[in-house]
Amino acid sequence: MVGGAHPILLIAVPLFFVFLIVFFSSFFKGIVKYLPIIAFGINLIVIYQLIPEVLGKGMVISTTAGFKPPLAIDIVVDRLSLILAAIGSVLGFLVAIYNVSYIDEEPQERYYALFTLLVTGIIWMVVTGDIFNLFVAFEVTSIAAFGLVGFHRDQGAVEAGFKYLVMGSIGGGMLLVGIIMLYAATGTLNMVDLAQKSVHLTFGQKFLAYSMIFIGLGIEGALFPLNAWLPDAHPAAPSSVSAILSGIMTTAAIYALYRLTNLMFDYKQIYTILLFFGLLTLIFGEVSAYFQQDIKRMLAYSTIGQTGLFFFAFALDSANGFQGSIMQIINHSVSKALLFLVTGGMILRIGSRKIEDFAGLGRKMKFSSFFLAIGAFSLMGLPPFFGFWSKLKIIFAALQNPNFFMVASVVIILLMSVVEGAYFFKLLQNMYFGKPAENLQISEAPAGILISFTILGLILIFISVYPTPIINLTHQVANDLMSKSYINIALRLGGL
Amino acid sequence: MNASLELLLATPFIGGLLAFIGGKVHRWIRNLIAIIFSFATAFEIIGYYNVTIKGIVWGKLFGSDLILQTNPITWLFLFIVTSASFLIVLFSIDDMRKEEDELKLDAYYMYLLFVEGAMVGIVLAGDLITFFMFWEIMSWTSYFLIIHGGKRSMAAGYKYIIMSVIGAYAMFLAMAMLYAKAHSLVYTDVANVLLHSSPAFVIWTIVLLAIGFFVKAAVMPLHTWLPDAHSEAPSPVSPLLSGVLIKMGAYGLFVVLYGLISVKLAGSLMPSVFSTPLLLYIIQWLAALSIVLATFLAIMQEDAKRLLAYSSISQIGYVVLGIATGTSLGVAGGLFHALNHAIFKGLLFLVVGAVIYRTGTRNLSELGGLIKKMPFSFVALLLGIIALAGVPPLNGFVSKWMIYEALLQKKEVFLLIMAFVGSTGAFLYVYRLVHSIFLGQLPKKYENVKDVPILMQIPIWVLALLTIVLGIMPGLAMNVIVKGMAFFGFKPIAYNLFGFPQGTAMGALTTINISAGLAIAFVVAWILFILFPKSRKVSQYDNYAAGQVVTEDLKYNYSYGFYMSFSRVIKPILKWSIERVYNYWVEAAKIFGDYYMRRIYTGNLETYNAYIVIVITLAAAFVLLGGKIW
Amino acid sequence: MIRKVVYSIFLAIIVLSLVLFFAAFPFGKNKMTVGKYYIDHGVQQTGAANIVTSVVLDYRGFDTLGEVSVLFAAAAGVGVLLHMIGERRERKVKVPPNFVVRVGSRIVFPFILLFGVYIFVHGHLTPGGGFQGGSIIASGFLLLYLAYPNYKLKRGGLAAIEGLAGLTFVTLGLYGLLTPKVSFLYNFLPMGVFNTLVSAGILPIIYVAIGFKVASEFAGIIDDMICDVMCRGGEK
Amino acid sequence: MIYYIGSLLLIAVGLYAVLVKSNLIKIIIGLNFISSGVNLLIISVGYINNGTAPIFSRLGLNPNTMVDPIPQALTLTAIVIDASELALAVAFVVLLYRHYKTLDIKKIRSLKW
Repeated sequence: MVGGAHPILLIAVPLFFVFLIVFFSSFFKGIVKYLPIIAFGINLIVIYQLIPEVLGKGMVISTTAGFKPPLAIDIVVDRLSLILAAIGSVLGFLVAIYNVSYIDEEPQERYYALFTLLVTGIIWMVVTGDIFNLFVAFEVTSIAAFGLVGFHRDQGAVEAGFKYLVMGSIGGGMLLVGIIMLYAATGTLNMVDLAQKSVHLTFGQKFLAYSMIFIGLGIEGALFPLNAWLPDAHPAAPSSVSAILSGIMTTAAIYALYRLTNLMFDYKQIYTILLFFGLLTLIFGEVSAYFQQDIKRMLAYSTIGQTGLFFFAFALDSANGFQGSIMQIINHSVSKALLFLVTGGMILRIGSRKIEDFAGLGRKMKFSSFFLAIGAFSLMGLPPFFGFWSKLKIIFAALQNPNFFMVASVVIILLMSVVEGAYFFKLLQNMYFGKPAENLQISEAPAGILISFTILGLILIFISVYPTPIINLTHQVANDLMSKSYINIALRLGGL
Repeated sequence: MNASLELLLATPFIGGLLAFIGGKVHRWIRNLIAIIFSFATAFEIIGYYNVTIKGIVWGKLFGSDLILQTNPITWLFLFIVTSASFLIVLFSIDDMRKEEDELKLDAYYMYLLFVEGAMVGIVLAGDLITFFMFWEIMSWTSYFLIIHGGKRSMAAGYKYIIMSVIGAYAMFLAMAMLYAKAHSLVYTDVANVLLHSSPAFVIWTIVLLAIGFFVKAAVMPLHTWLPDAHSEAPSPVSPLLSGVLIKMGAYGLFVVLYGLISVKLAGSLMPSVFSTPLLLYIIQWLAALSIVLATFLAIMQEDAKRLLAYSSISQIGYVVLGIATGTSLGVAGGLFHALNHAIFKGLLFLVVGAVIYRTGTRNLSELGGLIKKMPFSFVALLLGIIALAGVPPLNGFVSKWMIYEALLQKKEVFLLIMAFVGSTGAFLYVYRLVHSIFLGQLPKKYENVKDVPILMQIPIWVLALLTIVLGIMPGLAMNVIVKGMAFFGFKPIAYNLFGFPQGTAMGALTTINISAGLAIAFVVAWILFILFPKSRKVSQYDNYAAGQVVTEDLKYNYSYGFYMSFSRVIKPILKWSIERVYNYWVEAAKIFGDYYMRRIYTGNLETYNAYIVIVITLAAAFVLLGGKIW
Repeated sequence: MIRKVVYSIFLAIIVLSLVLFFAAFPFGKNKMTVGKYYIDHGVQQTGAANIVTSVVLDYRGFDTLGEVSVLFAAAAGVGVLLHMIGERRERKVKVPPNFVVRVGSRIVFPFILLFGVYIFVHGHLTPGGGFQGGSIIASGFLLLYLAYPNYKLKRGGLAAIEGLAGLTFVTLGLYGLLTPKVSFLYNFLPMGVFNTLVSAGILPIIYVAIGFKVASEFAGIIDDMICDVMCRGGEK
Repeated sequence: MIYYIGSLLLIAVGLYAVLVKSNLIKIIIGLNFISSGVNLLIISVGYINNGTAPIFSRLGLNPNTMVDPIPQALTLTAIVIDASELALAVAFVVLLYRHYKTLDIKKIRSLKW
């Protein structure tokens, strides 16, 4: 593997830069804000190198400490992880550019270090092949997120941060209990090894361990009754952080849930229960979003709704469902991050988060409004945007074996899409055709913000008009998940 | 040939983008691009006259081919879409000039062409995914066109888009159910699958698809968006909506009823009434109700565009009524009426738009006496309302005659009576229109009004001419319609250039004779009028009221509450408004949702933690009770 | 009250189910699979006498990197939250520290430092390691804060140490990719003589780095918290 | 077995405190109960009857009686993570008190719906 791509660089390089930020913070503070850009720029190169290898072999494994996987922790990048890691790196890179113009509050060096750590933790969560390492990555992510949510230190931020911390800590504890239950049962922590050794467990034992893990990851992944922290924390955080939280962090937790469910807890009963979680999450997210006055809170609830949608698709337990789910994840990550970035720029300019204050911005901030509209359209699933393809796939997958329950669920999904349309169109028409406040003198967002969301918007447009590669890729991923090739390829490559 | 279907589809979209970019350079470049591309689209369809292309694959999605196809029926709708769009672009150039915000105008032309492209896509679609995709694009692009005109139009547009989305998702559900069965959404595959499906499945499919189409076509009781949206939209957009966009609902209904399933199949699935399958019969009744109720509502309007909007609901009722008859004559009549309605309703909206352009109001009670100031508009409006009322020799007559005839043949007397009532009611409101705008006394503030610029007159005249041409020579349209219907398995009906020859089952109609007779009668009346001038010429302002002299500034107009007595009679019937029912349910849902949202996200950390514990407890209890660990 | 009872019942159900789960894997029974391998081969593979250390730093060294990051995140988070805008005031205490504390701390402080250093330097031989040693050192600084109201840590230097220690860890790990094994955190240095101070390759180096890092981070947290309460100017 | 029950009860007590107590400090203590319970649980999973620490501090120690080193390593990691969470939580409480002048979580409800 010498000269090839090392997935471990995806984590090690940003961590290196985190410590570099700390190191420079005392005597060379000017450079600090550019270091995350370099870090995630390198990450993008690594991802680029990984693409042909992962697509070719199906998986790239990187060992640590020179030992074979069940002994040491391994970093496993298969197609699904690659998608998530790529999204994470791209968002990290773009938001790092965004930060340069956006963050002017002190303590900057700590912000940049925490931000880099947050994104690193997210990428870490999706590439690790060891379940305890997953817990560590989970904690890196959440502790960095706690700090960042409280970054503004105002009343709301602190309250949201504390609530998030309490719930996140409980979640972390429960996740650890679940991991220990698995360890007690199998004596190993490697996911592939676990998957093989856990076959002798009874369903009840697995279910109990799974429910503990589900609590932990479900809290982070914003599944319905466990997601109460999210609508508080996302608006309270700086918009750049909200983009990461909404765009990829919840998704990463959901990814971990997918991975573990698929590897170890592949039972019809579990999937059926997950279906209900998905539906409830969808309903409560979208309905609550409709009533919001605060735009970031609205987007946060919308994140819950979207999470419910792709979780529902996953819980269908079919290749089509998996494919739809992953397509929706891609759509949600890109669009929601785009929305948060754009609204961040707007909030910076108008100094308010109230939706009514966005009136007339369509003329003052043309680029911002344009990309806001595109992101909203894609989230609503209107053609020709990418969200349309993913929603199409999900609905088709749900009705693959039409029975009463599935048709009812699809009706609910479609109704919730209408609700989603209702609040997004309210926002859009207020923004474009609403009457602006008198002598509203604002200019377009600053350069860094503009560049970052323009690139993200162009990516969204590109995958919208040319979705074929992603559809093919997600199709492969769905087949991987269905055939559990994760275990097979890992065994072949890792020589466990 | 194959590539050019895609080209036809792409032309308006490219044009829209170019127009938007061109607008950044200069507004005339933008206008020119818009005109050229809309004309190019209209020009390209000439090549497809009477051409049938079974289907070319333009993409592949989830294992289903994406297909474009064309046949004469498609061509008919293509013709409506592209020519109307071209004329509307022409009309817009001057009409929209008063808009000061150039960015808004750039966006306006872009969306206009996008709507056109989306409608071309709908018509050309050979599978349901393509159809649905362009259907959604049409919805949101036209939404942006509607909300161009201020605060009230925003509310109207909001209602429009929400209802459209609901309708579209009903279609989506049907589509997904079909996909689950057929694993492909190409029309032919779907038709095959439906042939072997259970009756319940077929009926559900039709009902769900029909909901989507009825929302767009504004068939009662799903029409509530239309009066607001049509009246609040900018003047050039209203004819697009009324003339073309709601026809897409009719087209979709036609494709589903006769392309995906056939009357024969439908008949075998459900009981028949008057030799019509029950479902079609219900659709007929809905259409007939639309005709009558919308006519009554139109009669009571004070707003010119709202009046026309209600009239659109009523006229689309004829189209749907005709299409749902299931006989060759009825369907042909419905399709023909779709074309005719596009022409005369487009014409009427454009004339009203021209009046608004000059006077700035569309309130009927404020207008009057414009006949001397805008004579061309008056003549055009006159032609339009004659066509709308279904009076020979203009085009509305022929298509309505065909629909009546079809109903008569099926002995559906009630429906026939309702259709007649609608037609009679139409006289009332169109008279109202022409009287309040052009007759009566001229308000003082409009003394300097003159006819609209030439660029706005051209579309009006083209449409006015078409009403006459198609009225005298319906064979031109029948040519396309009959050939197209053969494609869908209807037996051809006999026709010639001037109507329907004697001796066929449906009776005879020769428009040229009627026109000639009318022309002769008109000339005779004219001569008599000239020869024997009995009456004394009185100035328009020479009038009095209750013995008091009416001064110059006090106008004596019958424009307000025109049909008050009539309104009093029918008001109790119309009190029960479907819109109020919708609003009630929406409000109830909102209160319900708000209540539960507040109960769940209480802000209390203890509650949140309790959720977590409850979930764990449920899992644990599940395991303890039935998980069988031990 | 009902609430409390209900919660108690819920928790009882949870505990009951978990207890029944663990009953299937009895306490005190050997259930090692991978762990056995570590005990059998750890000494020759990593050269550390303390197998826990060889697991923490070598086999599962990547976890430790995460652990360091978590601690760093917490320190930075505390720093973000308790960041002070504007000038720091001199710290004021109500009761000045008495003589015994002042003199005692001066005597004890070097020994605390020494003890901490001892703990982390011998992490691969005896129980203990970077985290434990680091916290001991930080407690020494806490003592200084208690004894001397004027005492202030130089945060710039702390940050430099913190960063440098972290960089050392990551760089050592990254160097593993350049060795023939091509593996992150590969123990590329010679093992040395078993059970002596200089043995186990890179493990002691990492523990020293971690020790410095943990010490500086905890000291930073202590500084942040004390100063937030006591030196905040202006507002209360 | 009693170790399992004890540590699980510790977790339950922690959860109870988090649920019922309204004082912020007590909630944090509850969180700490949870994490201590989990740590004890991890350690008890790795224990072997009559086992010794897995350290070859002198020659002649029998590897077969050594307890599982992995849970110990995991606990080490978990403890540090808990300490980090604790530090952050305390910092949050300081700020919350500054903003709300109260330590009662029931009164800290400005974000809702």
